[in-house]
Amino acid sequence: MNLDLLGILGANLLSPAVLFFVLGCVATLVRSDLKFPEPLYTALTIYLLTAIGFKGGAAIADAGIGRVWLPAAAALLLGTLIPLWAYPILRWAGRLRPVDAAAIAAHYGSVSAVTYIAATNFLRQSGIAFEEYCAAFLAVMESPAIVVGVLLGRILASHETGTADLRSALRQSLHDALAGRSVLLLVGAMLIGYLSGKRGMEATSAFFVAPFQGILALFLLEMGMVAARRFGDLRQAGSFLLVFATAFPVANGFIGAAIGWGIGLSVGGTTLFAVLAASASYIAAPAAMRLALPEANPTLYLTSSLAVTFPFNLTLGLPLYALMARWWHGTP
Amino acid sequence: MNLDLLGILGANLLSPAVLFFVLGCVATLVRSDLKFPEPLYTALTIYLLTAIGFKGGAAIADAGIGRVWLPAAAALLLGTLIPLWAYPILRWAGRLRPVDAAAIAAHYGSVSAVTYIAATNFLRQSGIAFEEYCAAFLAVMESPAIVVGVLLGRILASHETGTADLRSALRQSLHDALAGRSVLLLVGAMLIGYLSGKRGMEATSAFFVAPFQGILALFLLEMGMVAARRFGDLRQAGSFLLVFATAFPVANGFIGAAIGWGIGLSVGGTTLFAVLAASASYIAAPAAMRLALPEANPTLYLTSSLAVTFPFNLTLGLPLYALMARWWHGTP
Amino acid sequence: MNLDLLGILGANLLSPAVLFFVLGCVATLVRSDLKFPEPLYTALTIYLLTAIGFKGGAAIADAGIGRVWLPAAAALLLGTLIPLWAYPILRWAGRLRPVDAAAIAAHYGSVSAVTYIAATNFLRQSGIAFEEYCAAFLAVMESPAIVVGVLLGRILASHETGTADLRSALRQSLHDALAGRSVLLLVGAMLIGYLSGKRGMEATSAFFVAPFQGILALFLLEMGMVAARRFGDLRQAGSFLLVFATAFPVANGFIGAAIGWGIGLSVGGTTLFAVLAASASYIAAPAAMRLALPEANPTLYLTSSLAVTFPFNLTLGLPLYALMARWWHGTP
Amino acid sequence: MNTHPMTKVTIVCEAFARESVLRLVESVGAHGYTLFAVEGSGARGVRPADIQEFSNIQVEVILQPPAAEQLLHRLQSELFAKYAMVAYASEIQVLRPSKF
Amino acid sequence: MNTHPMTKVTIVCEAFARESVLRLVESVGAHGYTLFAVEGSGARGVRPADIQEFSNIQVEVILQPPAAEQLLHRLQSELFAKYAMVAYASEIQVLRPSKF
Amino acid sequence: MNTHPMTKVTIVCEAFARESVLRLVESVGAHGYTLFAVEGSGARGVRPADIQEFSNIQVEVILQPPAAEQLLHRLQSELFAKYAMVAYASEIQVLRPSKF
Ligand SMILES: Nc1ncnc2c1ncn2[C@@H]1O[C@H](COP(=O)(O)O)[C@@H](O)[C@H]1O
Ligand SMILES: Nc1ncnc2c1ncn2[C@@H]1O[C@H](COP(=O)(O)O)[C@@H](O)[C@H]1O
Ligand SMILES: Nc1ncnc2c1ncn2[C@@H]1O[C@H](COP(=O)(O)O)[C@@H](O)[C@H]1O
Ligand code: NA
Ligand code: NA
Ligand code: NA
Repeated sequence: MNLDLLGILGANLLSPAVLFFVLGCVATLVRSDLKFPEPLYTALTIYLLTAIGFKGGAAIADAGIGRVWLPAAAALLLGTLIPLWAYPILRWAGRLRPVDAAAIAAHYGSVSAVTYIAATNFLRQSGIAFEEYCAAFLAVMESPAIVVGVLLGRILASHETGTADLRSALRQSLHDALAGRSVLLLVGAMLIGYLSGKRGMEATSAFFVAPFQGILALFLLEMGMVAARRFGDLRQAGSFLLVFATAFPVANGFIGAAIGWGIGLSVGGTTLFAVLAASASYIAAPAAMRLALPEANPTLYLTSSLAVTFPFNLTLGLPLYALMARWWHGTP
Repeated sequence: MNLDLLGILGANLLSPAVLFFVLGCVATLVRSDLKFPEPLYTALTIYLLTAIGFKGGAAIADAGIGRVWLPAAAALLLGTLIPLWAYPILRWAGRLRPVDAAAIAAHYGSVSAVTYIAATNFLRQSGIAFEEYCAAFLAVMESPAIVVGVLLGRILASHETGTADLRSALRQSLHDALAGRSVLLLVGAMLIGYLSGKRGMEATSAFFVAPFQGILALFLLEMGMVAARRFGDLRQAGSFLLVFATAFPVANGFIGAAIGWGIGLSVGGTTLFAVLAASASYIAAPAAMRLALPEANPTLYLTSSLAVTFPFNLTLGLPLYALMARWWHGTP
Repeated sequence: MNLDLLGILGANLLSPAVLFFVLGCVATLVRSDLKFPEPLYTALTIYLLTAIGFKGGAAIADAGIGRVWLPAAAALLLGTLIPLWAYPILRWAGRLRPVDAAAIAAHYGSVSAVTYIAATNFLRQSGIAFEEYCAAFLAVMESPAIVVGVLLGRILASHETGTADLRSALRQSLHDALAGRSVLLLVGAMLIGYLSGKRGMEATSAFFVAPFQGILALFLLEMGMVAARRFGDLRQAGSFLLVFATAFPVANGFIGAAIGWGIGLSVGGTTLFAVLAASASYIAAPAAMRLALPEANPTLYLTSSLAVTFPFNLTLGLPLYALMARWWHGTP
Repeated sequence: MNTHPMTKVTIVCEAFARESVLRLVESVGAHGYTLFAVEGSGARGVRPADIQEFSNIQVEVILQPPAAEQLLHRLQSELFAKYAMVAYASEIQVLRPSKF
Repeated sequence: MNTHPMTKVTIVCEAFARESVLRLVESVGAHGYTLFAVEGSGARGVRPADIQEFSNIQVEVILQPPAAEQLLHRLQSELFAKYAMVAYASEIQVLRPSKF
Repeated sequence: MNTHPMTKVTIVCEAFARESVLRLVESVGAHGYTLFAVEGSGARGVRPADIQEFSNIQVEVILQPPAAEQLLHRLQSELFAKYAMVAYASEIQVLRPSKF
């Protein structure tokens, strides 16, 4: 089994996606003048979210909603609970301020779409089948933890906040969670994939499916640059956060794998469930925290989610969660 | 036949292209922060115009110019005449100011490339064959109506304008009509498709043909957002314009279908001819009006062409024009 | 053979790539409002460099480094020598200022990635096989001539420069040469193609290979606009430079073909070697000259490389270098 | 020149502050604003402009001097602590004072 | 400071007005201009920057004060009625007055 | 108004000058800068913004008046001859003078 770990680890580390991520890190570290213009970043994001949503929706139509709603509810519940477990660890083991603990907790309960997408890529390259409709779990897991984190931060941390303020902050968070571009694109494309069915898929697969892996690789080049820019803040984050940002995802991944297995997903689907549990948001959650908990220190939550957890999951995490999935399925 | 209408209507409404358009409308209506950066919009436009032109040129090379010039002349003539018919309706039935009537007339005589492209998409999905060289009609129909509209507006509306002014305004409109980016890309790509022939097509079809439908879907997401932003101006446009913006295209579509059938196009080609007659410009014509008839009220012509006619044609119009084409061909 | 020249010349001039370049020139000359937004230009550049590098790296993995290093060393040497040969011609035959002669020499020793890419396109369309790993020669030839040019310009031209200044200018040039975006992307993608091998190629070929030729055509549309903007400066550049900008590439192409044949490349590979020798940089070299030799006149080096040599190579040069390659191989 | 003094308030801030800033601009009675994306560097580090969410915007608002004063003070009291932000006022001359 | 007073005229307008504005700028004798795309909101509604044709531009022109006055007045008389537009002048200090 | 005078130096230059300009800005002690891409036209011709390497940038720096003077003079002596460039100063009012 050890050998097997090395095998899939090597395959992952030598995949174009991960190598382009590393190239992006290198570009930042050698101070290259390579830059992705903002519209290119946005275009790639729109493409990736739309494509993954569309394929997910088509898969739900194929599988029937009946098979999807239970695991989706489990995903939603898990997303809600993770921050409640993260908070005390961060607050008391990490001795972080309440508002910082709440903000970081929100990040780890929420998910990283890019990590999920890289995971589907990894599974495809490794020849492990998975339920394409798992994209639905991605969609339902982005927001709950953010709302919980905002609530935690507001209630436990801020003394100046009245109920009216709390309600308006919650309303804002909820609106952003549902109408925010990532959820809107993901859920919207999912509905479209569901409604337009096989025919829609055939018509657009040369765009939404065929070039997907190459586009993801290019996108990870940019994400490597973005993540590496935060490497300088690692010291500021402190050693507790560094440990937390690798150990906590692994623990969540293990639990996620257990649940995925328990609700009857395949090994591939179980891996994706574990990946969702393990991944930390670094776009939606920071945006929400800046608005709803602006007193929280962005260096702490961005550095841990973007500069530690994301690269960790991308390189070592993915093979590890696949192994966990096999272990729970009893096929190591 | 009614059932058949419902069938192709349903197929159109559930196509990814139309559904993404609807998603774009929803994004604007729920005030999502989703935004297409301007360079992405421009890139998609360049791609769509180039691709449709290139395929059209290759098709002309295939069919021989002999078969194309007559319908192209008919298209050009139709584009010139529509504004002359639209003007009195708008001026006297609609009681619009002369300059506004002229500006709106120009929009409905000109064409919407995106509607045309969506129509080819619709035909392909419905399994209806069409002459790919119809893109040539799109190219010749964009400008004449704009020139006619400017002439109408200048002559009938402005009293302060001398002949020198009129001539310079016309020269500007003609230059913009021929060197403007949409005509330049469309005609240029058409020439390239014509000259580079089969070999050129083979070399580039993985770019110009395969991903086309998916890219169109993504583009319509943006167009949905753009159109929906104008929904708020519907009241300002007034009920006459709302009726005009749906009834006038239907009437033109019916005439266009008759002509398309008369000049010997297939059912698919006839549909496209009807679509060109029915569609209203919302990019080239507004740009020309801002420059040549700046006194005209943009809210009127933009709201009717962009917020009413465009969505109407995209959703209900396309199936309707296909039915009209079948009806003229006696194959309902 | 003459007839043959006409044959491949015609095939090249009627390829989508060249025709789109011509369309771009036309767009600028008729003052069209067509514009490529900067992020689109950057995105296309990133794509083209990454794709060509990736394919090159996969080809090196296939061929074995043993077969690549010797021609790569020859390419590097040639890139270093060309400026030393160009300088005296420019300085004494052309009577240019030392700093201008050095700057232009750097441009002609360095290479144009777009010309190389267009050459692979041309070979593919002409059915001439080539070693895909020639991209490695492209990578090693960009920088040496720039460093040599800066040295020439600093030592021979500037009197005010002390050794410390020279050293810092060199350090800057070297850093920019190695960490500059084009070399970084090209070499990085090459490494990734090498490391991720066949599997990586399969996963991403629908993105990096299939649409390549179409994307190149679109990119050349933009390059046509950019080059044509410089046509107005042709008079300023003077007739000597116009002759130099066509004759010097041809001479270098002939030498390059000889070397390519001498080191055992195929006819296609020999053509590419000749193209690299003949092509002149118009992005990396100007950027380096602005920083390291700001006293040199940009009109001179940009006009000759961008407005003369680049279009010449693209249209007439490519077929010519292919003929030279055949001639050296004794298969005219 | 038949022009009238007016104040332009310029706000450079992280993109996250967009909604909060525009709400404030509206609430002090400004009739419009102009906005564009910028890169920047300041006390809170370098902010490159490649990810919309992590980048900066510059907002320029023309208003009557008293409203400008109010805007600056509310920016200071309500937003300076929360966001990376710089704000300053400059004097300009306009032709149609009633527009602002 | 060895600097010289000059006037900067800033014009925020819809992109459609680009050619008309630049023609005017040239005709009052300006030696240059700087231009960039912006979003904005004003009397004629919100103008987001996603479609080039529907978006705004900001043009900044440095000129001698009398030429600036002329530019502002011609903007007012020739273009204010036709296009969504705001224009204003501000005083700046330059080093090479002969350049403008 | 409880505001403090400060100087804003604006530099419009070709993108190639970016590193040189930012180095200068830092060396005169500025605590930050704001930067964005622009198109332009001037003595060295029209500079459209489609190729990053051939386009213009605008850099805006807020500093204490003496540092602004120094920045302008060093721009003039060290960079004006080498790059297409325009630089000017304007007076602004800030709230937190210690920030600059
Ligand atoms: N001295 C300055 N001059 C010009 N812009 C500045 C200056 N300081 C800060 N900025 C801008 O304001 C943003 C936020 O500043 P800060 O809160 O200091 O990080 C920076 O990213 C810059 O865009
Ligand atoms: N008070 C203001 N402050 C700053 N910019 C403004 C203001 N009013 C209008 N603008 C800008 O000028 C453009 C045209 O203005 P308007 O003609 O009022 O719609 C708007 O889209 C804004 O970009
Ligand atoms: N009079 C001016 N007003 C505004 N911007 C200018 C002016 N002159 C030059 N510029 C800007 O400065 C850049 C460089 O100027 P130059 O060195 O004169 O070519 C131009 O590309 C413009 O963006
Ligand atoms: Na998670
Ligand atoms: Na029409
Ligand atoms: Na060369």
